[in-house]
Amino acid sequence: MLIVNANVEEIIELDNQIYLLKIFSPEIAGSIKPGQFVNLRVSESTYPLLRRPFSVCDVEGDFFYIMFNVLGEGTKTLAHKHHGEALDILGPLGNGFNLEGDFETAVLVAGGLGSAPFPYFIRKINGSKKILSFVGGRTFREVITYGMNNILTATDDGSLGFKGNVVELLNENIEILKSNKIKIFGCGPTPMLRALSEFSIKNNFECDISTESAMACGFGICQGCPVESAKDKDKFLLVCKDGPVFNVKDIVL
Amino acid sequence: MLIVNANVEEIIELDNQIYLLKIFSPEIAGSIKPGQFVNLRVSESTYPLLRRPFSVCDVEGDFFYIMFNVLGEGTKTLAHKHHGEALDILGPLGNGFNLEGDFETAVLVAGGLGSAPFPYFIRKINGSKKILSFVGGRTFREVITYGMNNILTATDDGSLGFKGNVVELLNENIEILKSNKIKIFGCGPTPMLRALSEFSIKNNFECDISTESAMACGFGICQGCPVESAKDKDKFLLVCKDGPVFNVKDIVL
Amino acid sequence: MSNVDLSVQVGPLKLRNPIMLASGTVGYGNEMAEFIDLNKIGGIVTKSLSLKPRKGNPPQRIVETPSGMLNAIGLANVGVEVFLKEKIPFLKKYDVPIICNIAASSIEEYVECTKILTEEEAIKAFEINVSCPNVKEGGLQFGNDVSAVGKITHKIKAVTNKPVIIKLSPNVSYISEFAKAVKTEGGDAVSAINTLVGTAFDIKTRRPKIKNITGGLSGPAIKPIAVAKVLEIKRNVDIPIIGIGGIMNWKDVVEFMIAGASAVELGTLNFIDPAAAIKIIESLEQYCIDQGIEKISDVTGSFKI
Amino acid sequence: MSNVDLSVQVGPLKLRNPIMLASGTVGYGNEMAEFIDLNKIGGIVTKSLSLKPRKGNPPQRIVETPSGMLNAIGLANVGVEVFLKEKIPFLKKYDVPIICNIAASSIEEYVECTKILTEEEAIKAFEINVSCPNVKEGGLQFGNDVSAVGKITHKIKAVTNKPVIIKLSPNVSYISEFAKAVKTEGGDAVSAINTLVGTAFDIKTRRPKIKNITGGLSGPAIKPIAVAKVLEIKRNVDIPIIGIGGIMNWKDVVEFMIAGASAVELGTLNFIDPAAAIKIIESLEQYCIDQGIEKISDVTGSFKI
Ligand SMILES: Cc1cc2nc3c(=O)[nH]c(=O)nc-3n(C[C@H](O)[C@H](O)[C@H](O)COP(=O)(O)OP(=O)(O)OC[C@H]3O[C@@H](n4cnc5c(N)ncnc54)[C@H](O)[C@@H]3O)c2cc1C
Ligand SMILES: Cc1cc2nc3c(=O)[nH]c(=O)nc-3n(C[C@H](O)[C@H](O)[C@H](O)COP(=O)(O)OP(=O)(O)OC[C@H]3O[C@@H](n4cnc5c(N)ncnc54)[C@H](O)[C@@H]3O)c2cc1C
Ligand SMILES: Cc1cc2nc3c(=O)[nH]c(=O)nc-3n(C[C@H](O)[C@H](O)[C@H](O)COP(=O)(O)O)c2cc1C
Ligand SMILES: Cc1cc2nc3c(=O)[nH]c(=O)nc-3n(C[C@H](O)[C@H](O)[C@H](O)COP(=O)(O)O)c2cc1C
Ligand code: FES
Ligand code: FES
Repeated sequence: MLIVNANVEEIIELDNQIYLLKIFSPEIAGSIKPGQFVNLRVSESTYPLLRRPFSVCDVEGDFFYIMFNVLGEGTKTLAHKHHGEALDILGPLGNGFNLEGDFETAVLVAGGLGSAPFPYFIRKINGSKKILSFVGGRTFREVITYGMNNILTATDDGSLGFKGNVVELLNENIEILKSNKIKIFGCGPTPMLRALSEFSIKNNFECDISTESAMACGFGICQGCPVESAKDKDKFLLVCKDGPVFNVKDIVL
Repeated sequence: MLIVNANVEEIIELDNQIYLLKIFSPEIAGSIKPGQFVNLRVSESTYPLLRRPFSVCDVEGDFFYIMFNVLGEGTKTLAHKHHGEALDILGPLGNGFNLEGDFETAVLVAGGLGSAPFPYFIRKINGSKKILSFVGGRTFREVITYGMNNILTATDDGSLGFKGNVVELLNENIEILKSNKIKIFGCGPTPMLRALSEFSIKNNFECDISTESAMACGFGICQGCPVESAKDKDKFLLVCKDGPVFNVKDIVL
Repeated sequence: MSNVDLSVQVGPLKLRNPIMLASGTVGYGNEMAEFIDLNKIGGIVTKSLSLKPRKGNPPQRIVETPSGMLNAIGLANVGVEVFLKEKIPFLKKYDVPIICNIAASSIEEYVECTKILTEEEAIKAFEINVSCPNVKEGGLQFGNDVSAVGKITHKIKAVTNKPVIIKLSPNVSYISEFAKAVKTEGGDAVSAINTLVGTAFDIKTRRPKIKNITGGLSGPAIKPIAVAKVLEIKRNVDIPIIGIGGIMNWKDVVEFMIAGASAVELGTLNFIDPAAAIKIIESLEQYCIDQGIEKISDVTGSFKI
Repeated sequence: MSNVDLSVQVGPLKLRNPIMLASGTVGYGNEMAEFIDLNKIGGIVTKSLSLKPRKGNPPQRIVETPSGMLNAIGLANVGVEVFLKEKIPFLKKYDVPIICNIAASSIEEYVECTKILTEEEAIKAFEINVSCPNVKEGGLQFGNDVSAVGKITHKIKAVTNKPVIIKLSPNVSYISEFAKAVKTEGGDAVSAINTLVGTAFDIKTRRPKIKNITGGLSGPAIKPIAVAKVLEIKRNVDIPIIGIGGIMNWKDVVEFMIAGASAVELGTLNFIDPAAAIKIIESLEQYCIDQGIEKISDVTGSFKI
């Protein structure tokens, strides 16, 4: 956990108004793990006031990437960054995906911008496991497959791939899943994660999901990011510190 | 009085961290008078919240310039503008210098950034009157002579020209002033304007000064910019609407 | 032309849409008319008027703060007489409800102002400013004294048939108690909120940046507080509310209406974008179309908790 | 090494410098220790403790607002027992004054917590949070009831010899009346301010963005209000004040001290820049050198009006 003064290398606009921000920071690039995140100060002014959390999307040498779309003032400011600008970064934060364990195929399940952490995930796995990706979105415009491979797609409106949500698509392919030693890794909107949890638990698949929450600090001091624990009803877990990645058996969404 | 969506053409850094912002706006360039000002929205965010007032420094065709240095968040944001950026401008505001009247020489008196309105003033006078400029600052670094001519300088520390303030320098040259049909035009910090008022009234010189005030609106609705009237003790004048240029006989600083 | 009904009722006062311009942030309308068509606005609230002209506080009167501003204008105004003679003729050229805001130093002065102004038929309602830091009774501000607010409401209602809106101070423990007193004494509506007491010091001179020492905080910084005050009133008292405080765009207007406001006033925003009111009215209409809302008044108090 | 004396007294409590870390914004110190050397800080105020552990409110607990944030954490904390067993050993490794913040649901609980904690010699003072919206007595919040605040002060003073600081609510008409009650009942200092009640609605769902409906507003948005409250206390009551609210840098600290604060607490800033406290302490020293100030405590209440 460090505060580093990094530099913007480049801002790259993908299709569908998705941006990649390439950042020079040997400290972060050298230490961050797939599924961990950074908390960026997007401006020195008091608006936006709080840092903004982003998953690490990929790492290349001394550089790392985040992937985002423009939602509000914070991401708008980020999208206007240019080469050489200083960027105040807090990270690496959170726990990352658990890549240990006895599986042969990593089944990646992404909804919308939930694809963000997977390019780095795939790079780290580096051929040691097989990859199977299920990517969903409401329409084809929201299906983000950047940096992923072995992809099946689903859209709510059927404009690309399977018509339905991405968990229904998993269900369609349940035989393939069952005939392999798999672990599922999911990232996306909460309703999708909820459905994925049920699906995994029902079918007895190991499954890690990367969750989101409003955050003030990102490192455990504000108590702003609670998530219900499956094991201890008397206290909440914290998304920023105990997560953002949880085994589906550990939390109630 | 208009709200126009203008475009930044260029930001030019002069010496001493003084900036010129060149703005494309046929509406403003075509209608503004020397001594009038514009009220700029420096950002769409709520910080800075209020517009920032700046004198028109010069006009060239469809472009106009403002001159500023970096004081706080507003001017810092402005200094980072680049070509093509949109700029929301309210103007022309205020009354401008009174160039009518029976004088042959315009004596310009500027302290620090008080030089800002004079390049355009000189351009408009366009040889119809003689110009004599007195420019002061605390040190040589603060003496700004951009776009002025026929210049005598004064510095508090004597690092350039006359050692003393600019009104003392006027006093040194009182004979020249008295032997010409002059009108004085002053712009600068309030203490300087106060001294200039006394000097002008004592010597019976016609004198217009451009004043400043904290402002919220810039066009007369907030009542935030009062200045004591010399004629009517029962009400304040407004710097933004009744000024910013006043004849020294009309106000008490 | 859409079929959306943007009109709202604030008690007996009918407005063509919920967007009013707040007292002290539109002068007497003439400057604003250069930027917008006043005929399209829901209502204009004049700068607070007192019986006699007031010069107001000496400078510095305003200072910017993070996402807000402090002001201590000191109720500078032309007085009731000059207002009727010189200011209202301009406003009468427009078809826009004029709400006259009154600020006074004694209950008698409130009553006297109302008596004079109620004769002018162009004035459609009164907004009574009991929340200005300059107005004191026995050392306490009216706005912080429930019984004084009740008394003022009662006495003013006795001298006018026009709707009386009491503008409440947020600088109190329970604003809903004040709204209750207004209702009990026959007031037609409340507006909330006026500015919050704040200050700022110049660290070099160690003097307050504002000559009056303290000023009133307005702007987006106070919006969360203002929305909470509107909600508090809505949940406790059955009285129409005009929401005020930090509105910057149509979304903020919808937020205030959800929390319980029947209409809203734009304040500080007028300084930043004098054309904002029109843009907001247009956006509200679009919002209603998009959401299938037939009458915008259905949004008032529609929060789900 | 300069000769500047940064140390301050808050009543009987001596601090090496005026920079404290505010309750609820530093946890129990361990995360912060990764960013700053706690030995350099003026004091650490722990997250509010209650007798029993509290789970706190369900999500969503926070939302950003213009230059501010709302929170409704709901006093999630480990409780007095776990604090003494698991949390304080870490803090004891440092040479930093520990101020224990207590929040309770009844006067008895306040007293009980104080009794237990006062035994722990590492605890140098108590800050009593009477201003949390979750704490009610007869339907009213303690923080809005002068006599309750007086009573709590009195009863707590009776069970501890350590300095007792009462943390005041800004959601009242006259905060200085509360400070007066604290002084009368033997309290050693007040801290001002806690957060202001605010809310925000999601205009799509029409639900409050915060599950608890309302939350507490903090951050630079509230600074002008906080400075005004400190000034109000300073001008009316002779009691040491700890200034809190929206501090973002050393200039804000100086502003609070000019207005009357003997020390300050950094809150929301810790989330944005957990290393800020150290930078501020260094800048304050430089400020004193530049201004020829020998003792920073001379700045307290040095306003010129
Ligand atoms: C651990 C973690 C990792 C994240 N990783 C990524 C990532 O890799 N790429 C990415 O684009 N985003 C990611 N996010 C979400 C990202 O932080 C938010 O999109 C961002 O903070 C929005 O900031 P803003 O100022 O643009 O929007 P705001 O002005 O804060 O909000 C604008 C709108 O977006 C909504 N919004 C805000 N935050 C979220 C959120 N977390 N999820 C959904 N809607 C939200 C708000 O309710 C509002 O309607 C992550 C969040 C967390 C907690
Ligand atoms: C009619 C008018 C014309 C002006 N013309 C020019 C111009 O041509 N060029 C130019 O550079 N400036 C001009 N100014 C001043 C300019 O508006 C301010 O410098 C600017 O608003 C500062 O904004 P900021 O956000 O950078 O600073 P803020 O954050 O607002 O302030 C930073 C610091 O500067 C001080 N400050 C703020 N405003 C002023 C001011 N008006 N005078 C002196 N100190 C101030 C503040 O007290 C503070 O200490 C003019 C002002 C007026 C009223
Ligand atoms: C410069 C200024 C002057 C004001 N003058 C008055 C006034 O004369 N009477 C009044 O009732 N309110 C006055 N107000 C308060 C506003 O009407 C409004 O209640 C407040 O500013 C909050 O709204 P806002 O945040 O949208 O500005 C004034 C506000 C400002 C900023
Ligand atoms: C997330 C959060 C949690 C807080 N928890 C507490 C608390 O447990 N007890 C308390 O007395 N104050 C609590 N506060 C209030 C702060 O200590 C402080 O008074 C307030 O935030 C104003 O200061 P700031 O603007 O610098 O944040 C909390 C504030 C925040 C933002
Ligand atoms: S974001 Fe602050 S504790 Fe998780
Ligand atoms: S700045 Fe608003 S009246 Fe002059």
